[in-house]
Amino acid sequence: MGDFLKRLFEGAGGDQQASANDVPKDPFSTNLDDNGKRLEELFLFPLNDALKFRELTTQSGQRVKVLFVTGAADTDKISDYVIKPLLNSETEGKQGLTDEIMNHVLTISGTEKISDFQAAVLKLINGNTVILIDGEKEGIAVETAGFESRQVAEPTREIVIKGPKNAFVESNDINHSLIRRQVKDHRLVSETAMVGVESPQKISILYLDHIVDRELVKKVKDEIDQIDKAAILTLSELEELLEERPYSLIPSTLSTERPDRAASFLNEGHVVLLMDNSPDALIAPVTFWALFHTAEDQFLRWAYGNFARIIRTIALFLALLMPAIYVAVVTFHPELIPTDLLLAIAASRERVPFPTLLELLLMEITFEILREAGIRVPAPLGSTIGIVGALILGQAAVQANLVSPLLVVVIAITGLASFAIPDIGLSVMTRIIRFIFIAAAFFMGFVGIALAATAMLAYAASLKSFGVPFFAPLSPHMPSSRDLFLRPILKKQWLRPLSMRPRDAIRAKPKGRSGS
Amino acid sequence: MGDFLKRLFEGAGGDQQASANDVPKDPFSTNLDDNGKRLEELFLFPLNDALKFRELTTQSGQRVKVLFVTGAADTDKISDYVIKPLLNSETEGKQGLTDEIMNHVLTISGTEKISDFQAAVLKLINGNTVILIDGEKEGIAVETAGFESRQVAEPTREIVIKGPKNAFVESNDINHSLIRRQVKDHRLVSETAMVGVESPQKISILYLDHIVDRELVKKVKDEIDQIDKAAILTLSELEELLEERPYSLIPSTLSTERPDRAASFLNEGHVVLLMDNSPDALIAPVTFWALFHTAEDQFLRWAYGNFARIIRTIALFLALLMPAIYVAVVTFHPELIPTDLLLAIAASRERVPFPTLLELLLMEITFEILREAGIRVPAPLGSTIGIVGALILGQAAVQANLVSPLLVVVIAITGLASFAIPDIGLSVMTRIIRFIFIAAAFFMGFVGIALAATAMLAYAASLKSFGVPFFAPLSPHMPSSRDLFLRPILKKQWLRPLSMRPRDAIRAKPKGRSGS
Amino acid sequence: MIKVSDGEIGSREFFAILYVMMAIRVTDSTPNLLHESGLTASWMIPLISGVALIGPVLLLFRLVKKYETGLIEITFELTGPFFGRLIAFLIFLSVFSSLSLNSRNYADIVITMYYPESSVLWILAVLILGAALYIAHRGLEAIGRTALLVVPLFIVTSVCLVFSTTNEMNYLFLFPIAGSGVTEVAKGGIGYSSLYADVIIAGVLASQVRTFNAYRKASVWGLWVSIGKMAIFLAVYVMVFDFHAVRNIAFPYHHLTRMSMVGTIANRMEAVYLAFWYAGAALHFAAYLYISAFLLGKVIGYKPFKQLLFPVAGTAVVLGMVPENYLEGGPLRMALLYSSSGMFLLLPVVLWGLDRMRKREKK
Amino acid sequence: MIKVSDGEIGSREFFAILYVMMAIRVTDSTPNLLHESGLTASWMIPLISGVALIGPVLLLFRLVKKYETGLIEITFELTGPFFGRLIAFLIFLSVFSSLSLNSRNYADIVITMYYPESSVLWILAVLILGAALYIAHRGLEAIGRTALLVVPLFIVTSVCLVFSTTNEMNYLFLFPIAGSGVTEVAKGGIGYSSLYADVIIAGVLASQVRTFNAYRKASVWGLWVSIGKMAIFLAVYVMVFDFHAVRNIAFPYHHLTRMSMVGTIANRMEAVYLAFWYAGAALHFAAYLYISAFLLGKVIGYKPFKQLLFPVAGTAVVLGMVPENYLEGGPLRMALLYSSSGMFLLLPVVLWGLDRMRKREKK
Repeated sequence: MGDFLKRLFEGAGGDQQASANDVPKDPFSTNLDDNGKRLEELFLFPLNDALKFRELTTQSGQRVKVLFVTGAADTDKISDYVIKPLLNSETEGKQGLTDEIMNHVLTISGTEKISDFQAAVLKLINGNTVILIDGEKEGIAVETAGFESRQVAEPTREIVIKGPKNAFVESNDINHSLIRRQVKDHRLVSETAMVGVESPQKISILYLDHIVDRELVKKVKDEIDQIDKAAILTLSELEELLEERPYSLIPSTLSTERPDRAASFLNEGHVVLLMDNSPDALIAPVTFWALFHTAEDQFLRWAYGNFARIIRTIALFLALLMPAIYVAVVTFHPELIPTDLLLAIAASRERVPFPTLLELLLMEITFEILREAGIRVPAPLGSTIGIVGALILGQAAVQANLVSPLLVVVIAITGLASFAIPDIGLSVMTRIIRFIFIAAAFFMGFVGIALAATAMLAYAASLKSFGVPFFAPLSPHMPSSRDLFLRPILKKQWLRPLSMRPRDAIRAKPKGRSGS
Repeated sequence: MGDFLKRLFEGAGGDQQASANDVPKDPFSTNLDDNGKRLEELFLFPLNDALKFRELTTQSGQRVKVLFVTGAADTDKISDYVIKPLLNSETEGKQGLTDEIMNHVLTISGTEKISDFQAAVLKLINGNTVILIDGEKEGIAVETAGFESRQVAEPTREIVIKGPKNAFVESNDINHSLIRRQVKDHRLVSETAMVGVESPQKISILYLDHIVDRELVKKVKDEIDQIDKAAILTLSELEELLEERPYSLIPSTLSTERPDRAASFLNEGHVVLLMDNSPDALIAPVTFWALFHTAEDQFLRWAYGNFARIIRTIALFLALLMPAIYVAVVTFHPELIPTDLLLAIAASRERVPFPTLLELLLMEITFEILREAGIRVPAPLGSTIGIVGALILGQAAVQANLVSPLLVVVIAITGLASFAIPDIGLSVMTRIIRFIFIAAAFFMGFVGIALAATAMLAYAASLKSFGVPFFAPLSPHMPSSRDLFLRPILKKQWLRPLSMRPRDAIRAKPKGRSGS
Repeated sequence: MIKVSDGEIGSREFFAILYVMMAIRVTDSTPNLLHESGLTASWMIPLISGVALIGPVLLLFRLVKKYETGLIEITFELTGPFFGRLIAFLIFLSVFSSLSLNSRNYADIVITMYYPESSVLWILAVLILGAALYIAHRGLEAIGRTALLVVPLFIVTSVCLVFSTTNEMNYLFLFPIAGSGVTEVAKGGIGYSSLYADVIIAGVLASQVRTFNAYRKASVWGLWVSIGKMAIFLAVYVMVFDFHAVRNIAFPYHHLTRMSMVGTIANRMEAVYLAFWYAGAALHFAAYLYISAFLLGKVIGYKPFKQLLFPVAGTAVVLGMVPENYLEGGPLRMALLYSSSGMFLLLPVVLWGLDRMRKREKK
Repeated sequence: MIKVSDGEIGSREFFAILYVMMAIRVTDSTPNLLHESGLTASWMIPLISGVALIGPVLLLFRLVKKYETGLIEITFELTGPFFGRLIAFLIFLSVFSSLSLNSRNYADIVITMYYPESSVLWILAVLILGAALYIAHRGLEAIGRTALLVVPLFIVTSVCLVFSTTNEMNYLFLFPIAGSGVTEVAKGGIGYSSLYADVIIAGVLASQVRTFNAYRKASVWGLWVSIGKMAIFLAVYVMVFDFHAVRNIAFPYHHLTRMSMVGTIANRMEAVYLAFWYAGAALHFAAYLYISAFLLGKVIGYKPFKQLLFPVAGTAVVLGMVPENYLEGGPLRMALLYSSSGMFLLLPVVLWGLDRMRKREKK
């Protein structure tokens, strides 16, 4: 803390360039060259070759400067819609030349008047073109942003067999478009906020105004306002900064790369955040169900989707508890196992020199390395991983008397089950909590598991993400479409949005509701 | 050396065409045809059909030549923004015709005045169009570069599950744009330097002016200036030429294919180099942490990211030391192993005819071949590798009494662990150093490992990459965001750039700092 | 539809809290007390207790509806600060002594039945109250929500247990139907009605329930489900073990779990029941701990009562450890139950009377 | 934020260098010397040494602060070139002889404890001084940074060792608390204070530390951490082995590592401790080697003193091999320690006195 204060004060005394937010809000002068020079200084010209400018004279002899940042602006657009019309324009040297050019000359769709350097810098770094006119105190910002971006492609994380197959990309505009295509509703609000003290980035906050809980939107916006960081590059950073409990294992936002999923969250009253550079949308708040469900559940028939959910529920429990139960049973409750199996286990464990816990941890850590290796390894080496993995988790390790065969099976099932958990967050959480359960089982057997599970459940149940309880609407119970562990058929999932609006006059009396 | 001198002198005395840098800086003459002829000669016309030119006459009868290089320039742009306006222009034969055309006629965004042949050649080979006007001593270079390039695609080497998914491509402009999209800061300086004596290529040096240590930028620029090579085609060549210790195992630059990673390095005060034709960015300086961290660590939640880091740290140690420890334990310190396991090892080793070291080296080398084969083999044959690999590293080898099963497991875990190391450089380094440790362990057991480790650590710790120590900011300790083995939450990673600026007035006094 | 939580608890959560407070009694030594006094007719005792509670509970509902607040606030309002504090203190004593005795009792059960090494007694008591402390510390919402998540599991477990032991039952063991005689049974029913006084105690939380209707609904359901479960299990114990044996079985529930068979898959399933039971116990103690601290806060006029959780839990562990073994605790429990029964049956009546008097005075 | 290094060392690195210079003494035969003179109260000796060093160290700080340079430069400044060289040579002798004796001692330890084949003695001595030579050759920054990377590991190892042997300890062995008597202990404390004279020797590097504050902070921490570690280990040795036995144990640290147990996983962990200890020894010698060469360079007025590293290391190996066995080295070490103690305690005092005189002359 002292360190921080020290840095703060020492830093305050420094003599340095202003960040974009600190660029003085000085108004433009009427002298075109002064304005140009000032902007050049702000962009560190000539050291920095990013700022380009083109001077031109209109037909009527008016001097005009067109400024833009390479890489940020689309030069074709500038040539076609800015320079060409300007060169051909015949403006008379009268008052309101800026308006004249904006309204009469430019053939581009987005134009805006700016009058100070801060606005000019912000516009320029966001890819706009700034037009400065000699003798005028105002300039024009033209929307010519032309950042390079990937094409819309298929999702890589949330894969479905059946259903829409486009994913968000790194461009905020394209992502907006993908969502608008899904939610054709005029009440889909898209607000813009800026984050990042030094290098501000735009964030879009989307919600359906007639469905969302206003308080939720307020909470999200408040959180965003409180962020105080120099530069935020991606949505994941924003995710962590929005987080109420950054150290907790349970996330309070969810990121999805599927526009259809984002749209369905919007329809359920969630808030969606979009940001440039991030091929995903941030959903707030998050509930357990959002983490547990996949996009595909809704695309498949009722029975198929629910079958998948049941399998997934089993997988979740196996991934969480399987090794802990193994430890508890072997150490404290051997009576649970049929005698034949018990004898087999004892025989196989006889030759293993390590205690059960160590054996288990060895295997678990190896498995985690295997998983990490699988992600990091370049694609061509993928097949090698398979061989190596099979050795450790297979016959060789058993023959070397390092592990007992039963344990190999336990670890394999656990690992497999954790792969079946859809969300990365939920999956990593499961893997970390598994170690807690193993420790609890090692110390107290089933009693330990039960106490740890209850405490963790209480923790999760008491969590709120932006005010919404983690297990809502199951616990606390709220009227909902009942899309929880299993999903009802779509006809029954219809819940009239009005009836839920907390700001709805009729239902607003808190004591008047049944509350059940 | 002698060779070099010979070439140097021969080159100087030789009778050959001048390279682009050696084209005489002769000014243009006022005669359009002379200028045209001269340029034709420089481009070996008519032998070489690369240089195209188009002669035209404006409405007012002014003769103009438009020159460009096929493949380098975009002909559509030339037609639209150069030839069409020129044909329609009505210029009066007055003074400053060049300015007139530049400011009044051309509708393209980037124009520049040139006045000698060297500039003209450089502009032409970089895809610009040169406009020569009869009677004028100056020409105009117009930015019409239209090199073909790949679309922005997903990264193949630094794969993340969550986070931005665009990668650099071979076009410098697109790469610039990708970085500008991430770092929206007007103080992002992009300087241009030329390398290659014969065929100069542009290199962009990017840094954030308010964060970077000026001395670092100076060092990098000095290194680039000292490069003396005929032609540099890719960034990897530049990487080796910039290298201070080309024979060392430890790199002094890092290349990344992810714009978001490059951006976050920029924000930490590194310098980023971009070059045409290279789908990656070169980061200088590099520290151990840059090699050890992955992009994903920051995208995941605090707990998840650190979980991955812990696993990766374990993997790094396993990959480095596992075989060496095996050799040391089996040869010198059998008392470390539980008696049961010891007996099992002895029993399994009984039938293996080779000494431990040879057995280990056999397996290690086989594994390295497997890895190399895995990369080189064409994709359709990938599955074959799997089968073959499983034979050698598996049951078959054990049954043939070539290796003991425990060793197979040791090698497999080591191999697996080395796959989990994110950076290629770090991974190869680990694999090579592993052999040193095996040798040390074979000769002196743990004492050998300890001495080798200390010496190597001292070597790594004393290294500097562009003046920055390899383990900074851990050792030497510097104020930092503490993102080392584990990362703190983002809120705590906030380090005001001001406070770190070595050129900051208050902090500049070297004796005034606590230095701790 | 997602919405921001208002911090109050709904009827299902309140029902779940009442369930974990009362229904878990079938698993400890309570059935022994009832068997002792009701013999083969012990299963009627809870039903009679329920009948005895109808009056007081209805009066309590009236009061809560009228004053729109919790039991303690009503008491303070009607009896003045001194008697209010006294009554709150008496309720606290009853809740706290039950907490303390039971925490020891439950640790004893685990040791007797599962881990026959007495050295872990302290650890077990500390662990369970530690878990309860943590849950209680997360607040009433956390208790309610967690209970709501696990209560369905408990109900399923109970049903499984009953079904998996049907083979061992003999309904003839239930006769003579009147057991120790109608008078005895009725006396027992009224005397042990404080076993279900939790429904009145939980009235102190009424102001934190979202609506009065939710409170009433949850109380009624909580009461009859708990009573029903107790009645069924009492009958099952007698049917399985016969009532002569059951009197000598310290913890019939846990002996019953040992008889639970799931085909030929596993020899004995008791460890699974143990886990669920212990999870339930943690929640049970969490609710008790929360109410104890809440009451103590009211008695000493200390608003941030959550800070009292830790001292209360600590004292409970220490006091629970005082008896040499769990048998010493038995008579204590019986005395406690009888004396508190009277109090809880009378409290709503008295309060209602005071309320009537007041109304008349006003006129 | 990345920045270019300025070539100086910070307080943490300097602390790490002091730690590897001093703290490793607990692992060689130093404890035997102290046990011999302090008996059961040997753990007090380092503390007394520390007290004895307070004065000289403070005076040294004053001088360093005033002259803003290293100890040798100050000596040259105050005593003139001849005496300056003489003093530098005396310090060099003390450092070099310690280097030479210890390199043999450490090789002996490895052979006695781990590789009982005496043929590798030469190899070991050459190897460890070779590694130290390499590290020292990379410069003071390399020593400091490497030490900073590994010192946390050494501290963790030490703590692990102490904790893993707690079962074997008997605190009664520490009595009689006064050991060989107060006078004896105090005499020993002052006599052996040169064990921590490294803190004064390291003053020759003061000019290479970034700031005076960093130098002072690192010196103070380095001194007390090393002294604390020695005191704790001396007490642990006595508690584990009893002092009668400990006098006959040549290398108590290594016997202690043989007793370290980590549950049932591994029989004996000594090889792991061996590795860490040897890594520490290599750094220890690297620091000593660097300082020796630095001092020798000052004595003979040879600027590129790094070229002296190799001859110094070679001579150290050869001289270390002269005694037949490590027991012969013992009396030599004791004589060395006693004589150098006097020198190091007096040096700062003398320098300070000269400084005062000068000041007065100027007036």
